[in-house]
Amino acid sequence: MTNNESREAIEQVSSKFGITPEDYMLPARTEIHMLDVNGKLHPAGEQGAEPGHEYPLPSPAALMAAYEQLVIGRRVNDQNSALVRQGRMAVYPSSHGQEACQVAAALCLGENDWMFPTYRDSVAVMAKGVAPMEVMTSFRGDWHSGYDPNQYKVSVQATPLTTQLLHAVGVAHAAKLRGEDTVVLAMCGDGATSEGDFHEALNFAAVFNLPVIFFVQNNQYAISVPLSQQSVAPSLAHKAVGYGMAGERVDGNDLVALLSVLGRAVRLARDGNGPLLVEAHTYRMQAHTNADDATRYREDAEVQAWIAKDPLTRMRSYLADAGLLTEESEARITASSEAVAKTLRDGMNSEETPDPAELFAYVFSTPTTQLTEQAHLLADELAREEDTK
Amino acid sequence: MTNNESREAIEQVSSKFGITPEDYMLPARTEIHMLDVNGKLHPAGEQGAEPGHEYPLPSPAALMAAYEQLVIGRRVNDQNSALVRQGRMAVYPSSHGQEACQVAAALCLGENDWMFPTYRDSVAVMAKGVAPMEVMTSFRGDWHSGYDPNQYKVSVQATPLTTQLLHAVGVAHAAKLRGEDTVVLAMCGDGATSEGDFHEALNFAAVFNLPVIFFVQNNQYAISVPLSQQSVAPSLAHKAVGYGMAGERVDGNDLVALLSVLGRAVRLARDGNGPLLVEAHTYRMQAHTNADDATRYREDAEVQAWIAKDPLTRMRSYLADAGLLTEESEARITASSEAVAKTLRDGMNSEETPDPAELFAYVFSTPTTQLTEQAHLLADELAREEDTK
Amino acid sequence: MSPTISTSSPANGNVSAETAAQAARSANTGVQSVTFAKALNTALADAMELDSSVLMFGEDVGVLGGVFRITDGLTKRFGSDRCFDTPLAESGIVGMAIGMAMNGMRPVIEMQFDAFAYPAFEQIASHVAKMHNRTKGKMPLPLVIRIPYAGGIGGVEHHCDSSEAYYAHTPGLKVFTPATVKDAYLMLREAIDSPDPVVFMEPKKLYWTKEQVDLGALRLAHETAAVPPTEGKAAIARPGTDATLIAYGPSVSTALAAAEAAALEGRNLEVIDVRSIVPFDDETICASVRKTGRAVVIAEAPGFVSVASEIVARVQERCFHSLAAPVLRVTGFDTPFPAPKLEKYFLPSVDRILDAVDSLQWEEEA
Amino acid sequence: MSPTISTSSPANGNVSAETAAQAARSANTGVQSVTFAKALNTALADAMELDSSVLMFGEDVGVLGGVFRITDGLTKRFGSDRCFDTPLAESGIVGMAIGMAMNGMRPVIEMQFDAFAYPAFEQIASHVAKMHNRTKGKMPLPLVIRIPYAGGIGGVEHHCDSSEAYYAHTPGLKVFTPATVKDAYLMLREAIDSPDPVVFMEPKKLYWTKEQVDLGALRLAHETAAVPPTEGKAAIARPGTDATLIAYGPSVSTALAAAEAAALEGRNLEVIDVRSIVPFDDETICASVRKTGRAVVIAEAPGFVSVASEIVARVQERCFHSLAAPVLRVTGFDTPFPAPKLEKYFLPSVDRILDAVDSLQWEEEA
Ligand SMILES: Cc1ncc(C[n+]2csc(CCOP(=O)(O)OP(=O)(O)O)c2C)c(N)n1
Ligand SMILES: Cc1ncc(C[n+]2csc(CCOP(=O)(O)OP(=O)(O)O)c2C)c(N)n1
Ligand SMILES: [Mg+2]
Ligand SMILES: [Mg+2]
Repeated sequence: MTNNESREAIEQVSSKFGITPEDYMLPARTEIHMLDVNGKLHPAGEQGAEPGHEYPLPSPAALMAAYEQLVIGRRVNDQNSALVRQGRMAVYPSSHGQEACQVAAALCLGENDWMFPTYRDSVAVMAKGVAPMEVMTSFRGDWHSGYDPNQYKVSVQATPLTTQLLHAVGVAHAAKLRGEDTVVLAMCGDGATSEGDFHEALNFAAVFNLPVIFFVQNNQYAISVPLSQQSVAPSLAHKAVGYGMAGERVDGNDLVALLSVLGRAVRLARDGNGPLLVEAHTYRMQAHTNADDATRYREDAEVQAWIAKDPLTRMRSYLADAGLLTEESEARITASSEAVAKTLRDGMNSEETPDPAELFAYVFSTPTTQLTEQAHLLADELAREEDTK
Repeated sequence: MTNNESREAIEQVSSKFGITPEDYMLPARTEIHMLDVNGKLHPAGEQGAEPGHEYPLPSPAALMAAYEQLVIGRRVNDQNSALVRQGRMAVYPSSHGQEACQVAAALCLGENDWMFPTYRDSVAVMAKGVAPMEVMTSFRGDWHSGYDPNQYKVSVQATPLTTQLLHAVGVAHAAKLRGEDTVVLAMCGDGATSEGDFHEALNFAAVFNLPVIFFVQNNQYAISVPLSQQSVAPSLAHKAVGYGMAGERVDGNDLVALLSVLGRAVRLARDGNGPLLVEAHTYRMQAHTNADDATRYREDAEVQAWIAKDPLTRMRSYLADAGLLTEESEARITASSEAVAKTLRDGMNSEETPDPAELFAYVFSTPTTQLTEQAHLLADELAREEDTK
Repeated sequence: MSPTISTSSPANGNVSAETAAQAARSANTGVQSVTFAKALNTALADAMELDSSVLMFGEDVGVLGGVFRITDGLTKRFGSDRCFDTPLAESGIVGMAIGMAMNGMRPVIEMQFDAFAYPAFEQIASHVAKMHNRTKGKMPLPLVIRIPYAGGIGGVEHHCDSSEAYYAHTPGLKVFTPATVKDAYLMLREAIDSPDPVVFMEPKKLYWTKEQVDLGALRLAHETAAVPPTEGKAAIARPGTDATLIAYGPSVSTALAAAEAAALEGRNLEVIDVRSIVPFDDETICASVRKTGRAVVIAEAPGFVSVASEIVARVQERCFHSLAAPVLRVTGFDTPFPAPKLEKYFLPSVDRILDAVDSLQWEEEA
Repeated sequence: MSPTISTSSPANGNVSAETAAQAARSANTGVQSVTFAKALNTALADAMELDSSVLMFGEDVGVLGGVFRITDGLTKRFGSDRCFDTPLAESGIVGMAIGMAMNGMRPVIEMQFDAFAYPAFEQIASHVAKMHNRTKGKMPLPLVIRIPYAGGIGGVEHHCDSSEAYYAHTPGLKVFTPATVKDAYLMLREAIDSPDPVVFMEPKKLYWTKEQVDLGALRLAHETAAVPPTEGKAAIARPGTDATLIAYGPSVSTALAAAEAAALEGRNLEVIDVRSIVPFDDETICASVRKTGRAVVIAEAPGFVSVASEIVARVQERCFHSLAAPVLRVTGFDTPFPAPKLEKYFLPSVDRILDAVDSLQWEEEA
């Protein structure tokens, strides 16, 4: 029976760690953090870890690969925001400030693992390998989604909040039924945790003991609504115990901690220990989207305070201090981020526009008689317009 | 700010009890139980209570009043099941075995407090004062609901699972905004906790710090689906911490414990400490409804094992041993339960049938032109039928 | 739960599954009295036997076999990986089915009753209907949402809604509704085979109706494509000449009864069973109306902004010059579905249909 | 949150509220250029000022004033007990509103965009629509669900649905949709006053349109009942004689533009603004069609099983003998709402309306 499998998994893993199942499921007393705001490693005893919640330092190679993506991610965010300001892109929900979460989400996964991103997670989507211009299709307003989810194992960037968590559960369930060891990482924001689908997704994943990591980027706001009006739980990670799964919270601006926490979560999930909930504390540095005016609901001082915690400067200091980041590697990384930015700019210049006939082409696998009639109506109109030109 | 109020309330109450907020919110290590299966009081140290989760014994008068309702409740359940078997009632979801929960839910509330019951909670509805025949309207198939929710402060018996918890939140919110000290008790089953509305209702109640008791009768089954396939959480009460509210679990066949746990919950809620979640462990002794065949999914042995825990015999033994229940009082109580049963039987005999014109009368406060036309069509048909008779 | 899923098709050499399959096949051989429910159950079993990616899940569909027993025996035969109960959450069921379809499965899910599909409405309208289109066909969603619907069984509130309009109005969903035992089998097989998502509306009052049917022969016919597809094809349930009754699902039998009654009065009515609401068969329906010149559309759902409205609108747009009278509707009233004792007044009845037919301005012919 | 709610009506003697009210009133005095958004905002403020049981809540409607700023300033003026943000959960918002309405309040709630009301569909269809009926009128639900809807703003997926059919098909819901600044004010006031639940559909492309309006005078007219009710009343947006264009919400302006263009070609079209979809004004609409003999129904939603279908069906049922041609529809296609760059092809256009009018078989007149 499914349920026994879930229960046993939790009991086994917690006894392996020498703690009670409840202690395993409840998050560690404080968030996990490894780098301080200056990029210095916290002493081991002050990283938030505790028995059963232990986190090793990732390898230098993993840290360097992640740093490269972090730099690219920041560049992508700022390039896209600029393109929007210039009116060359329709809309872009920036993850500026959240890039450490974005990068860790992509890099913790293996090639056959799936990711379920939201509108804000373009950087994660690219970090998992989706070609930048395919991501831009929707932000340019050409079509709702521009890449093949199957090719990249990256689902469409979800707009209806939280709905995608259930799709993630289904993908994991299908894989498990076929005996595949696919792990699925499903992303959502702090606001999205209030939707009913959040509850249903976590419960389904737990009951069917599925390898799904629910990764909440708690960036403190849902558009204008601060976390404190979204939830009064001790933390969002505390929700896990109510489903019989483990929850953990982590400094979302600390790429080292994120890689460690998500990396362990993926390993646990892949080993059959069921789903996990990871809450990352971060901050949305810019407005919700270009259409939003954040000055209406938050003080600039609050934003300024988060600049000090910027994930990029912390990581750069750490890597430089550790002797991992050299002038050459920094230059190489900058160059690769500029190359991505150029791809984005160039892509926006191409004048390709969508073909109106495509309106009818993909509603079903084969257009119905009704749709074919409607396609003819439109084609006819367009032909007459051409004629009168 | 709402949220601060919620946080402060939890901090205050937990510090009053001398425990951490987290310990206050997490349920006591075991369920609260006062009577053993033979109706003997557990020693104080073995009632499940622990610091911050302490439960006093209710007064003799309260226990006797509750016992009377318990006897009536059982009689109502069995009378209605008989009426269904005789084909005199269309459907009846019996709460046989769950009567202690039913009675405690009604009796813990004050006159101005509201109750939000489900289809299975007819006994609770009657115990809160709704006239038996008004409850029967829907089970007879006459109309969807037969009583005035405002008159009794009892909402309609909800069929779409879990939806009513949100209505309960709204009623509490409205009362709070007007400065009234109304407490609202919202009922649902174990299966219903899986619905998204459960999550949304608990979260709204917590964020707005509303006096709502969420009372889950965990009767082990949702139709054929056992609890173990519904949730793998340590308990349903553990869900509370994920909303920042307190959860507790209680023996649902132990009327003494139920009165104590729910009574305290109502007091805490009324005093501004926010919502609470109470999970009662009980058992649905009969099939889901008369349309269900429980032998398809559970062993008779399992059912038999629960007979030993019957809430009625336990309570009767306890009261008799305590010298509270005498032969006279038992006779009086039996008589009053027979009187209710007679009311139900008589009511079913009355041949009153609903007026078809009422189909159109209550869709809106005033029928629209369209509805009036349709009413005429039907009236005309019926008149012609009369003519041809 | 076993880590791998074993196809139970005989080719796979799974002995006990093979035996079960053979037993099932021989039990279904020959013309027999078969219920609508049994036809659906057999369609599910046949599809699951043929294709290990076909899964069945929902509330109480496992050991219990569903509250209407449509999934009876499937868990026993195919294992609890192939037919299983979920936690009680409809949005969860549909959402998980979406993910499974994204990852190679062909889920069939049951919503316990019509009104209990509403919690899943966002998943259905915003994802089931749109995933294929949103990804330009790269992410098709072959899944079937089975919904027992409509009244006629004395059900209580929320158990008798005719909710097909909500789905039919949502581009990207196919909407099928069988009215005969044979169609129950064939249309469900077609729905499961469809590369597109299908909302499969099962008229619950028909579950216990019977017909003489050879399910084994139907299976063979379906699998060898020896029967014409029902998708997008209405059926002429009764040929006639004087007027056309257009109905679907639970209303087809009422329409047929009305036609029988009219025949006694000398009027020869054609009855069309729409079957496939999306895609819609304009051809068959318009051919009939052009022939008869008169039409009444019959459906249980409240008439306002309903499938019946659409049929009226299409028929008058396309057949205007053939019409001797307006196209009329006999539908449920624009009220919530009533309590059991009142449903007989609400539902389209033979008399109400005959009244509508009578008012199709015959006098002008004379 | 303060434990008691203070009515901010001047009678109550709340000085600062009184001042704010006076300031608001004097700012609204006289004919001015007023946006549709401002008219809605003022309607909310006026209703809240008059009746302390009127509450406004939803996502981002508090400090931010809503993503469209329709609730701008309400929290500041009436306090965060009267206008406030909720956690992000639409079913929760509607469900809590139901409970509030059960307990003496008149909640007005905002769904942020059309497609984001779908998670609340069960609460809307199974409770908002049915509570009054279920309790034989003992538990009326005076609440308003405001839904910004439809396209024309280059919005991305899920932000442009025309979802009115779902609500209009559900008995027990009133469905209003204003198309002018004046109606935005009056109809929202009427919706809030209604003892029945109203789904109030706001065409988001109109939010920034302007008209010369005296909001103070409108308030007075509404509160002294000096204006005729809009509920169940269509408006003749443009009188004409040759054919009737029937439109609502975002399509009224397109219909008017088409009528202007047709006038240049010598055809005098009448344009009807439906305004109140439920209840529906058969009288005004049928009177027009009987007069003109021709009609085209225009709406943005996909045409299949839509409000447009209903209008066509009703008009042909009621005006059959006055019709010189079938009643035609110009609607959105039966596809999901497209990405921004394609929406111009999807939306009913002046040309498409003129094409439809041209095909109303004028030749037969000659
Ligand atoms: C079901 C649904 N309701 C409302 C919206 C509108 N909306 C888009 S983003 C957003 C806030 C989301 O906040 P959060 O989950 O914290 O994510 P963030 O934007 O901060 O990354 C809202 C309300 C939506 N997209 N889907
Ligand atoms: C939204 C919804 N989905 C499905 C159903 C059908 N249904 C009625 S009762 C029930 C089981 C409920 O189980 P539980 O919540 O444990 O309550 P119990 O019946 O055991 O008291 C189901 C699935 C429903 N009423 N509402
Ligand atoms: Mg956020
Ligand atoms: Mg139960």
